[in-house]
Amino acid sequence: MLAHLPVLQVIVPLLAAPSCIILRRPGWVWLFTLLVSGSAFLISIALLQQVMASGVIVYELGGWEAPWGIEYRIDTLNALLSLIITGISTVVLLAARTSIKEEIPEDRHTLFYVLYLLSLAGMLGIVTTGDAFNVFVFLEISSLSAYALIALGRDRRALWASYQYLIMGSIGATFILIGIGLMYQMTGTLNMEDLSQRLPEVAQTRTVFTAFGFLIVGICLKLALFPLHLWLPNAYAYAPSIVTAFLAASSTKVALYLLIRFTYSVFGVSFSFTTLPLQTLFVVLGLLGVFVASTTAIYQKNVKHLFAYSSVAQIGYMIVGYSISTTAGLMATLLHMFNHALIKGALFLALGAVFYRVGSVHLRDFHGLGRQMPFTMAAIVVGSLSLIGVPLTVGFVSKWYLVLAAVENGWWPVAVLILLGSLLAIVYTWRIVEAAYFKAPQAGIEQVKEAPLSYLVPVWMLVSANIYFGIDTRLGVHVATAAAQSLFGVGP
Amino acid sequence: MFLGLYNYWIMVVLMMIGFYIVIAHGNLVKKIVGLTIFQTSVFIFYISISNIDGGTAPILAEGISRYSNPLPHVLILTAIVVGIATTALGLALAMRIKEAYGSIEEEEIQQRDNREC
Amino acid sequence: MSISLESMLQLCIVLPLLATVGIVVTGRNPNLREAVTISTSLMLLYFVISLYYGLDRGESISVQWWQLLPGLQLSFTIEPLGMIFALIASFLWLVTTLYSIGYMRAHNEKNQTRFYAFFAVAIGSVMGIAFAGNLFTLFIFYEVLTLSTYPLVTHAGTEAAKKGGRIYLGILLSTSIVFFLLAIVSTWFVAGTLDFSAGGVFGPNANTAVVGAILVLFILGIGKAAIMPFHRWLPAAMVAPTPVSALLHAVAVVKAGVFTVLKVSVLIFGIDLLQELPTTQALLYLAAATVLLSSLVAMRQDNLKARLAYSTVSQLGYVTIGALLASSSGVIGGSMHIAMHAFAKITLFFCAGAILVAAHKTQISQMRGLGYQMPITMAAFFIASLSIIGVPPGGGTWSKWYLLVGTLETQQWIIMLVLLVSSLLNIAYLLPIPIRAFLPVRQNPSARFTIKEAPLASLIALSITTVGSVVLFVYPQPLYELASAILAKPEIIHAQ
Amino acid sequence: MKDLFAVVMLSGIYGLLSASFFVTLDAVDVAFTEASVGAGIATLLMVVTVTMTGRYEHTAHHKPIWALAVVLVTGALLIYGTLDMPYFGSADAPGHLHVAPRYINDSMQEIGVPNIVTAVLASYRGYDTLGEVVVIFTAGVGVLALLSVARCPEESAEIDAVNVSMHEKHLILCIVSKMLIPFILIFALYVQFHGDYGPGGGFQAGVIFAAAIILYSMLFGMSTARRVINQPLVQLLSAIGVLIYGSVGLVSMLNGGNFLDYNLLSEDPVAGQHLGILLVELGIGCTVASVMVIIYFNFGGRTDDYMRNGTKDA
Repeated sequence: MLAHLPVLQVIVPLLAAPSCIILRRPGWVWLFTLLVSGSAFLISIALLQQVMASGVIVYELGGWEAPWGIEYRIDTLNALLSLIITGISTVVLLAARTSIKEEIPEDRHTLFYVLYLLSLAGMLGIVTTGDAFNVFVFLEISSLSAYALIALGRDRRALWASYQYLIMGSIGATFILIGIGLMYQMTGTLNMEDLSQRLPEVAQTRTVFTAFGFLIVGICLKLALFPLHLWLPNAYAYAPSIVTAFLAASSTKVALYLLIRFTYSVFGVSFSFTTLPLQTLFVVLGLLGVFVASTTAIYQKNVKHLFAYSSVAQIGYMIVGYSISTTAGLMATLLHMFNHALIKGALFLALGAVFYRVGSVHLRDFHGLGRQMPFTMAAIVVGSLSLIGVPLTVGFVSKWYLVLAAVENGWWPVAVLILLGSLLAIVYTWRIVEAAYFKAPQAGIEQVKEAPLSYLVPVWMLVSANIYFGIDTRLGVHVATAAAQSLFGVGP
Repeated sequence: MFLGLYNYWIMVVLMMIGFYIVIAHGNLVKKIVGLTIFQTSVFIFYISISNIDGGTAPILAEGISRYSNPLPHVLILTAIVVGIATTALGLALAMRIKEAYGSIEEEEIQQRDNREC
Repeated sequence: MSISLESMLQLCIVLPLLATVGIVVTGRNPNLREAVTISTSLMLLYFVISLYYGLDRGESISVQWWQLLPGLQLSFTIEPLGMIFALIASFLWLVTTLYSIGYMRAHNEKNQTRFYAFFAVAIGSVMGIAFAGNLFTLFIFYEVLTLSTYPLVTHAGTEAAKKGGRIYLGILLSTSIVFFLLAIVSTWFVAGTLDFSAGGVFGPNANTAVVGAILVLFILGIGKAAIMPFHRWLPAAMVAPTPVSALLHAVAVVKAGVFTVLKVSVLIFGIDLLQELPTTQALLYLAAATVLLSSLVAMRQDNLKARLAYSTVSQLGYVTIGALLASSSGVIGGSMHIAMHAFAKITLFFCAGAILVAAHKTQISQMRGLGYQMPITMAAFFIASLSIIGVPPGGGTWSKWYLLVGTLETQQWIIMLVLLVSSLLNIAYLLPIPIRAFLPVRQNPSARFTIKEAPLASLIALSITTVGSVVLFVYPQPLYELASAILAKPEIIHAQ
Repeated sequence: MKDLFAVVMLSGIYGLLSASFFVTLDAVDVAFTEASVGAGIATLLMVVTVTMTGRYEHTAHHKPIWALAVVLVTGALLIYGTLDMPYFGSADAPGHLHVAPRYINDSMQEIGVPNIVTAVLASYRGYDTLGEVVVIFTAGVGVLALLSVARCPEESAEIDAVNVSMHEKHLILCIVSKMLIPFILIFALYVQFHGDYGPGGGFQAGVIFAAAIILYSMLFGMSTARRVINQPLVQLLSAIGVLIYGSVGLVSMLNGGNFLDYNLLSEDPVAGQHLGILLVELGIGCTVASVMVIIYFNFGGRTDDYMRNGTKDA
């Protein structure tokens, strides 16, 4: 059975989804979903160990060897990604039962879990497959379910946000489709490994350039890279809290994974970064993203909006590290990917708890929460510190490596800008802290109780993960380094 | 050479028409229509990749040696399904928006939201 | 007690954090809570002193914790400079606790539990800074100190407190993240190590331009040293209750700043390299400017605490100068000045607090004749002022003396001039206060008996510190030995 | 063009045209699908939507300049990309030389299905198809989550009234199509099981099957149709379809092969392939048909409600 782990990883949630329809009873469905996600998590841990121990795992679906059939190809990067996704989803699910009771009508609960599982399966499918077209299919699974999940939000603006996301996402997907088609036309294969061997022959053709361009643009749409980020804030702000926590922690990471996979593995570093001015472009976009988004975040009234914009900024950091295109830079990016998932998961989940009690995440409704919901607010404070990058939190670790990578590459100004960017983070997070601890609660708003345990437990699981991996960084650093090296063709 | 490429160009034009409708038009249903046109054109592009002069439909039969490339067909079968799925979801959203906002024009929806905030 | 010195060293850092837990648990019962605090500080003092004797016996004490990042270990080493800082901090924590018990109760402040808890955390991080074995460890505790003092500064929870806290956190965090962190990263990149080691970590053939730039980053980045233009946080933090100000100005924060400056310049750069760096001179003048300007500003403050704050800024300038003079006497003077200024300044703040509690006066102009109602306080104030100015019987005499010698050694005539002038300025802005306090009062005598002396606990505390600064004058030997050991005994300082 | 109805109709025509174009390009299966979907279902759904959202587009004064710019840039890039493409229809294009030949030459021995497309779809790239089915399923669930309405009896009675009257109006139409529906169903089954030999397969079959039911519900009214086919059952079917597909994979896994390795479904690999494909196609058909029905019913139901409420409000 161990040999089947790669595919089980994906099909367990994939097939669990329809089974939920048969189960029907929301309570059972929740438990079932939790179990499924948990087992997926265990599988991903096992896979990670396997990969670290014995290198790349290949699994031929239908027993047809690639490139004729579809193969799953798992190296350290894939394993890391699926670890992040499954881990976050499991923790978030713990709170789901409580949360959606408030936010989603009763008759939709089962459907909610079905969609949740589908989107989980879709993401896992993307990060494990080694076939370009298969990526597209699973991309659609995850996107479609994501649209539906977002649209379940209570506010009617959720519908509009979801619609915009749908249009943007579909355009992105179609672009990717075009890119894949062009690549196929020039190489006659869809398998990534195979592509990476056959592309160099035709690398100088204009068609391949076009294919590359379309892929990048399409992926960046999904990634919400700075100029293309407009769909993200509303989608995060009006989706149900659980969905926000899950997507914010995972979906953009998946897009980033695709970007890394295609540029580094399929097209190859030399093509991606030397024959095109991609490096400069991405550094500029990344830094612009950091500053514009952070500044926008400062002026947000809705805290979910605020953190959504900060997500865009964090993507900027990752892109900067990515475009340094050294092992160190890539490693910093992967590390930040992992850490940011923890940070944003914790923050958005805590916001969910606030929403559960207060019924709003508007900044003015945070007044006095410091006393009323001490544990939740403490979680938000720790999360914010981690976001800023204070020592003993994960945020510091990734920032350290990011700056180090920039300095090693001789990009002093970039290093300075990265650090300046985190100052903006201080500003926007501290607005929340001050609102919660220094403002008296508004008149006419009754006292609220501390969030229920079903919320506090997962929130603090994530928060303590923030601290733990900030203090004991071996795992994260080790894996990220291994993954980065493997992408540069050194080591496993 | 142009003879060899012209119908690619036609497809490009078709795609761009669809693409234009998607991003330029304010009406939600029209956007979806644009999207379908965009995607369908991409499908045509794929299929024309697969075509071979003198080839026949890829269904094995006696005395035929030249078949057009089946792989893109398969891909497009999948892609069409994805397309209809997206369309259905998009339209459903449009309906809900109509219910919630009483309109499916981008500007009006934006205005209503701004008034809320 | 038979505890190995290593475990004592670790206890010094862990103990206050444990105390925090204890304080939070016993928060319901003030007496118990303060008992916990006092006993902890006593134990801490005991440990530090026994460590001091260990160091005196010439044992090298160091502890390795786990690796935070590959190659970057949390490690602690005891060396004389750190020992000076640790001694001061642990001793003054005890005293401050005494004082604040009196103060907080007399002032019946809110959230005293939170106050004592974060106070303990702050001390813990101070110990971490004092004994840090490498720059990385130091930086981490430096940040922890900043964050743990933020709730203390904003203790009042008022709008003013919020503003003050903003400036405090804003300046300290931004300088440390942008400049200090960058400096550390570049050091790590250039030198390949962050361990403190005698004579510096940069090899002989280090590019002086780059290293000079790094020095600038360090001096600007260590915002706690309050070198202009990054001194604004100190006056801003005046919104805090007086014991906190005492903690900030005498014990923990600013001392951590100048201590870091000294440590970096001696053990990262090494004084020999420091002399060659192109930027040292400029920074020296910057420090000098800080000394003069802040003294001038201090003269124009009528609010007592504000005046003391600016005087602190200028006094910190002294230490930085001592470090940047890059001569043995300069370093000795600087490190001694940490101690001297600590005792003197904490006394002054205690007095200010006592006046506030007893007489509810904050403005200097109102303190005319106060000396008759609060003789002890005012006397203490007078002696402490002398120490700051640097005349007998104040301990400050010695430190300033060595600083002057340092300027002589390095022929920094301008700096020498600055030191002398600023001493005059000190006289100008400090002495008038006690003098006016002892002037005969003309207005209605009824006021006289309304005001009593400050609460007993506070009085004890401030007299202890006063005595302390006098003792340091008559018996500076141990301190001097420690200070001179900083450069003399490198084999203790070698880092793992 | 402001009349959305016309717009929708035109897009439907575009679908038909492209379908016929596919035929000329020898892509019969695709043509079949496109005709049934692009021209059929999609248009139908759009029409339903338009009936609800209003037929005429308001004169929206958007500024299409930037959009035009984006489009032109993209188009230019694409044109630029075509310049190095192998010519249209050239047999030696790399696309035809690497992977495809094996499908054409060996599929007969390996799978024993004349329709190569079916072979590739269901076996070589069977996993993609599983994904495809899940996509459809997702769409179904999504639509349910968005539109499903719990209705109470007296409302449906009300609709009946409407429908019955309509029923009487178009008597002939009803009779004719009543006769038609069984044939459509049979045709669907034919397509379902003949997919191995000629064009067709689970997907097309599913759509046609759904079309029959939709036709029925059009004639005899949403609620009548609902009484004939109850929603939960359909939802169950849609799930079961996916599960059939998945379990085929799991079984082959239990038999010691990889996921979806049909060879191990029976002693003789080719027979195994046959069996596998048959089952898989069944799953596809099941899911597709039921999802189509779900989507249509919910669209229709939602529209009815909206209309009725609208009239009530008015």
